Amino acid sequence: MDLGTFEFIRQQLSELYGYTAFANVDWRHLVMICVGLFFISLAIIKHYEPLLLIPIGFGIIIGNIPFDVTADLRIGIYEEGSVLNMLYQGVERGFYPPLIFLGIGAMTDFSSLLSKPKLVLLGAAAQFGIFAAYSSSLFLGFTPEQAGAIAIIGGADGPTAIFLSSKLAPEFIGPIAIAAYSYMALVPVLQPPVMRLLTTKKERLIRMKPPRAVPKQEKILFPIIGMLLTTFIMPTALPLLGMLFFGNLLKESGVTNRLAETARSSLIDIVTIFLGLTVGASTQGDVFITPQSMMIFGLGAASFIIATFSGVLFAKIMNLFASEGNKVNPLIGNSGVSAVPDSARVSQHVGLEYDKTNHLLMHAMAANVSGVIGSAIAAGILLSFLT
Amino acid sequence: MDLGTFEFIRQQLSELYGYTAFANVDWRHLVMICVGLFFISLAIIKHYEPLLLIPIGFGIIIGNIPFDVTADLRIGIYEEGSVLNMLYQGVERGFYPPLIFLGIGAMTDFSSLLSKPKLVLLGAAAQFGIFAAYSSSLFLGFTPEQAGAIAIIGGADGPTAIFLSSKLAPEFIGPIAIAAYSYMALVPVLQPPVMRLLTTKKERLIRMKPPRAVPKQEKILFPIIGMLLTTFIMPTALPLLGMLFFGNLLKESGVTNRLAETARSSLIDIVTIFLGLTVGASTQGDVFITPQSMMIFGLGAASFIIATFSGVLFAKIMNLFASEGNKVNPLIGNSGVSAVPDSARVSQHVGLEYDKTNHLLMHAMAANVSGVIGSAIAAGILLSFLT
Amino acid sequence: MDLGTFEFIRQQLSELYGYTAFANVDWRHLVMICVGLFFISLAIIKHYEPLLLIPIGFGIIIGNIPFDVTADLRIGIYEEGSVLNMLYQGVERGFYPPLIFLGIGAMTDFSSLLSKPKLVLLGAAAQFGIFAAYSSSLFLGFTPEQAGAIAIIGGADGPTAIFLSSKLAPEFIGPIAIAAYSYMALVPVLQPPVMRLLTTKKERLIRMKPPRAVPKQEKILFPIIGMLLTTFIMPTALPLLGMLFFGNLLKESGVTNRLAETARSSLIDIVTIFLGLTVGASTQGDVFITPQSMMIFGLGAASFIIATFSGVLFAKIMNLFASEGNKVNPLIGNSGVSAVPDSARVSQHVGLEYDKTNHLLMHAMAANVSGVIGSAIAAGILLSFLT
Amino acid sequence: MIQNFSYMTHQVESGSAIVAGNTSVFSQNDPYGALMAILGMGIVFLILLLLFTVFSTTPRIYTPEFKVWLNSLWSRKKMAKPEETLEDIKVSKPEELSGEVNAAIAAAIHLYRSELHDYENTVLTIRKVSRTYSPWSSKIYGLRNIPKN
Amino acid sequence: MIQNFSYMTHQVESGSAIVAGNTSVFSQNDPYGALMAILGMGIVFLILLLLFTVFSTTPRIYTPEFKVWLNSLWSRKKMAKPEETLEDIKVSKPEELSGEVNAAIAAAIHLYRSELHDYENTVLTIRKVSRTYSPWSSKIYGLRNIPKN
Amino acid sequence: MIQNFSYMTHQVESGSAIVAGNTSVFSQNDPYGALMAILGMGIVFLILLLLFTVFSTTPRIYTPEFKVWLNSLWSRKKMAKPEETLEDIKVSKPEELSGEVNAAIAAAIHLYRSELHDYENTVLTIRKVSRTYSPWSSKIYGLRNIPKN
Ligand code: NA
Ligand code: NA
Ligand code: NA
Repeated sequence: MDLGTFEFIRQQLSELYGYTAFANVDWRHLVMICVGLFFISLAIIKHYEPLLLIPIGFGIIIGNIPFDVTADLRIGIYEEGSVLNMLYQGVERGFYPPLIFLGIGAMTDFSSLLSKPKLVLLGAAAQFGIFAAYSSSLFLGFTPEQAGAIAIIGGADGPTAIFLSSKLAPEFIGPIAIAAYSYMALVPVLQPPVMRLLTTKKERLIRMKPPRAVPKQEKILFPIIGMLLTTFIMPTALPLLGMLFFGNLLKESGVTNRLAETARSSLIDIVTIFLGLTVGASTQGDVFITPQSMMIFGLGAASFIIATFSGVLFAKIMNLFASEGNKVNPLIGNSGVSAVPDSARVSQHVGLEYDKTNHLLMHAMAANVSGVIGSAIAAGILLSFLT
Repeated sequence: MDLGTFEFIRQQLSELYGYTAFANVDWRHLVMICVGLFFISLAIIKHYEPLLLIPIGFGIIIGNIPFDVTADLRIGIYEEGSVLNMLYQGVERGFYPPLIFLGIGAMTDFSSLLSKPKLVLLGAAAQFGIFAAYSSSLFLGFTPEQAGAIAIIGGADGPTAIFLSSKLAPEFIGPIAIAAYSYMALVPVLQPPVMRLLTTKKERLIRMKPPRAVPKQEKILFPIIGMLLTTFIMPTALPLLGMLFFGNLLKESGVTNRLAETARSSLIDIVTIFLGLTVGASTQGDVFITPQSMMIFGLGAASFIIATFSGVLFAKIMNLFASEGNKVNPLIGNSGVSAVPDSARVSQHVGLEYDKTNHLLMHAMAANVSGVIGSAIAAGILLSFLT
Repeated sequence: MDLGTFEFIRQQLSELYGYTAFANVDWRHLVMICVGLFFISLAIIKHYEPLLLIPIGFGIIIGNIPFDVTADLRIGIYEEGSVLNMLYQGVERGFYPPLIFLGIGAMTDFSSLLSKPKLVLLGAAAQFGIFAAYSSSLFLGFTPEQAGAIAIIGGADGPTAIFLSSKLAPEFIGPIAIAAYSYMALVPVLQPPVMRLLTTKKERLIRMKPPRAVPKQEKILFPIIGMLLTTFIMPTALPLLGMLFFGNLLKESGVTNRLAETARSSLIDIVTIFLGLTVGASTQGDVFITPQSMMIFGLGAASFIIATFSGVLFAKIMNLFASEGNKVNPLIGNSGVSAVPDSARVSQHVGLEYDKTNHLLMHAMAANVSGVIGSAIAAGILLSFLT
Repeated sequence: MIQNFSYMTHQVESGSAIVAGNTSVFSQNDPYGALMAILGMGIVFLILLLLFTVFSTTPRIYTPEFKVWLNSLWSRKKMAKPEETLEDIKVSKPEELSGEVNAAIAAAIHLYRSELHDYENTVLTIRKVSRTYSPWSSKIYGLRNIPKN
Repeated sequence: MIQNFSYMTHQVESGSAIVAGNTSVFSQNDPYGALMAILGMGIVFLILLLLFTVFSTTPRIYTPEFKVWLNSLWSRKKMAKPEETLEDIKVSKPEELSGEVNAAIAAAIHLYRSELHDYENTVLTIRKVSRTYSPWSSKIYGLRNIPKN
Repeated sequence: MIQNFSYMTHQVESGSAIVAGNTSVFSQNDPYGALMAILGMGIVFLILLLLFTVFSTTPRIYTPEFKVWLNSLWSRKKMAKPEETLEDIKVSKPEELSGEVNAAIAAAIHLYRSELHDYENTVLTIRKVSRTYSPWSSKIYGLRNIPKN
């Protein structure tokens, strides 16, 4: 059709306006953009997990720039052919988390655990938060698969949560991932009150023996034996634990330093950038702000706090059976959740408040890396039972 | 069938000869190989944009090794299953350019722009080259979509050109990318004559106030506000500008240095290698040497020169309204095109020719980084209007 | 159905047991796990090619954790949707090997070869092992395509072997890759006896002239001329040799250091990790331990030893035509196989045994890098003839 | 000279209906691209003018008083960050003076380097140290490098 | 309050038969998740207890005598690795003593750094050296960096 | 002993017509692989002989006179590259003499290192410097690192 010039301009401008955010915006976009800004502020001002919160926060902003979803502009994360959608495949198909675990393996030193193997049990106890959250989710009306995916938030492990929800409840990847990473970032806020509540002054002053030196050979054997032991019993933990132990062998073998170095720097950084950005962007307001998301956040927080509870309580239970010099300071019980190294740092900080010379960091790290293994096993169990 | 031994050898040798380049070569392959050699020489001898010209130049050679296209050897860039074809997906589906922008964001310091925000307008003015080329392309008989993709060459931005042509005119990705990168490499040759032509001796000696120091907080706010402001008005610029500002926040936040470092080193390098190589290889002589390609080169050069013109002229216009101490040296007008940092270097070099103590580099950088933003917005506009 | 609680628990536990490795294990899994452990031990204790053997060895363990293949758990490397399967695409579709060659090109210094071009012929002679293995494989009843894929093991080049078998005999990628990498790791064991057997004491003491200094210009010209020369005659060598020479130009051009650095560090490391892990994991016992695999190992070993034979013999033949000062020490003949730099190191070590001041390393390197080119050409020939 | 190459569009994918629709409007109503030029340049200028406006006003908000107030706000929230105030003080004082001189030096170094950079190698100072084994030492490294998980 | 969100499962892929089968068993027989909690915690503890058992016994195997024997075994196989024995001797002696002190220092340094790390830049000492050309020098570099192929 | 495993080809994709065609010719006419060996070795030698020919003649072209001429050509084109001539002069003189010695040293260092390298850690000298803020300083860094755009 042939239009008059002014009519044509008017029409083009109106179409152009139809493309702008102003024509498509919605209160939920604005709420989510504020959430994104809040995450970025937390990271910059409070230094909470910046490597996660900056990508996720900016991702939330990117994902909530309102655009005309009917115009096939291939911008949105849920539109096939968009860049965000391509990068999101790693989340949706669950291959970013194992790569993150590869990098974590290549940077984790398990000798704290090897030197005091009994602390490994704290990493088991803290997983109770997961199963408590599973019950609660069932009670709130979620299906067992959804409940399993939500429950894993209590494992305090972002990649594990993304991996499991991509398998069990892909419709909830967004809120589960955001919840998992938010609470991981809030470890220094959520855990100390629980720790203080459950411990007596005397318990907080318990001094633990310094760990023994772990010979190189044991550190090399650990990823191999650990791998065989865990995955023979729970093969569904293979994608995560296989990669974790593989990365650790690259580190400890002493002959593949360049591979370990790349795994724990470029590779994990690239995956972290893509994972954070797309997890953030997956929170497009119109599909994200729902009653279910709110319930998921509530369940996540509860699960997280219960995990801390059970870690600290179990430490106290262990002390009932321990001889005098071998007591465990229950302030490291919180470190059984797998937020590495944040919860270990919390143990150290809280410990120092009560005794300036009592360094709990290394002992807490033992519980902390056990938590990583424990939560990956718990994910394997849920996967086995619910598929 | 059973053949005699000699007959069999003769037949095998003849078939083998049929596979060699000698049986399949064509003058266009040879021409393109010479172009590839020329690009490599420019890079090594003249130091023009070697990080682009070496991969593109060698890619041109690889793409023009003649082979038997009927034999399904899966060698060629247009044959499914070949390595080149797999790497080419990032060009064809347009996901390399946003990753390049991520890296650029993580290495760009916007404080020159923040300290003299009015220079941002030079980055707008220089985009006139794009729209002039659009008109000319229409006049030469290209469709509006093709015209839009060709016009973006005037933005002097390789990734933007690849991104836009992958969306608007995928049949011209090759020539448009080659033209865009060639002219970016030729900035030191193409711009100085225009700059000298349009300026008076007095103008070339204008001294500009040194920029103020920009506090950290402003540098952190820039990617966030810049993101919201540009993409609310032009959401189609999101894939490029979203990544640019994301990269910049990683850099400026101060708490995600390792991610910024990876984005501006390994990640951008890997993408640069793959992008350059496959853009070069996409110039297979038989599909590349066409009258349209020649027109595209002509239009690109024109567009580029017009962009320089309008940048310098706009600087002179700005001076009409500026008070005495606040005049702009029009030798930085050329930097409004987004060839970073080459056009800024040209401003500095030409400026020093006339006054050995007048350093225009930082002011030119302000215009230059604005040009990056300006050309990405222009790409968004063309995408909005033409899809 | 509604079950009693105990019946339900019993059923769940039994189902869970059905998932564990104990319910699915098979002697072949255990054999392969021992092979994996042996590879890891070789790498750590004997320092044989650790960058290959650690990932492959651990990959073998991961690939042989027994799990319930009927339960669609998406764990196994041959199950679509599993992480291992995604990473395995690079092996199956043959795009990891060219990326490895890119990195090798970016780290290889060809000046030893340039300074003594006649040593290039040793790299040709050693490829005889490939064609001898081809004959033997035909004799043992393999099809010509399978025979070609098996024969390339004699090229002593892991990536080339994977590339060629992904094209000619994808059903044998696993055993061929494992054989190729195993024998490369065993170079220091397999070659010295052959070298001692074929040489006289006098020959082993031959001193070769130190290589001349190679000017920068020649080193830049080499990848360009080498590329044109080899691929014009054998275009099917393009995917491997194109990348090798591209990487080398990035290194030698002197203006693209950052790209060369990334290609020879992060990029090749990431690909090495993924390639090693998935090649290892592709050896799932039940599909791997077959009579054919055993034959492939036998043929590989034979091929490898014949390659060493022909390299050393050809060096002796060259001496028949060389004047007194220009004799070649036949102890570098073994380096014609493309296991870089292991076979060159073997030359140096064995040479030093007989004369503590006779350093053969640089001369051996010339033969060694020629072997890389020679085996890639041989792969191209097999590909041309057999597709 | 006006001909049409659209027959070459051999591999354009998807969304072609929309493309055709909108485009034909453009080809019939804006045959010379003049309107595109006016609208396009208008929007580019509009957005960049907005950027200019915002970022030429922010420094006015960042008065020294505001900065001190903001810092005090932050320091209360965080444990203690004396460096920040220090830095800001450094920032707000002497740069106007030395800027010109710095620029000259900087540019000189830059040009000097960019001309030389491929005739020199950048060498990292690498020092080999024998491993002093301690269960603690490695841990700190481990801790400091864990990016999260 | 008990409702069901399963209608939201809009993109669950593959294996749905199995999922449905097993899950319905669970929803009918374990409506409150109690069995899941017991079984789950049981298995987690089982696996980690096994890990504990294995790695609390290994150090007992690694007696000094065993280590010496193992080293002698290795050294015979390899050319000669005196460093190893040295290291092991160092390891098996003085760490118990200085552990506490080290921990304090380490933790202090760690905390100090983690608080400061974004106000400082980590700068690598980079030294430019002019290329001393030799056909040999570069080769060693090349050799040592070839990861294999 | 001659049997056929082609029934195992369970996942060969595409191009099978050509494969079959050409291959059957080979299996019928070259049952022992002798022709393949002759043709194959012939081509490998042909190509590598060509490489040998080209690169044994290039150094003859690079006579000192030619090099000086080439350098003069380049220097005119570029601004000024005195380093280049210097380097070339260095190159064309003393290497024949010291090559042997260098080789010995190089090899010794190489072997020494390769034997030791996993008992030592390579440590980069890292120096923490407080950020000396200047709007200029960071720019140079930024400029020098922009790979393109
Ligand atoms: Na975890
Ligand atoms: Na640009
Ligand atoms: Na090779």
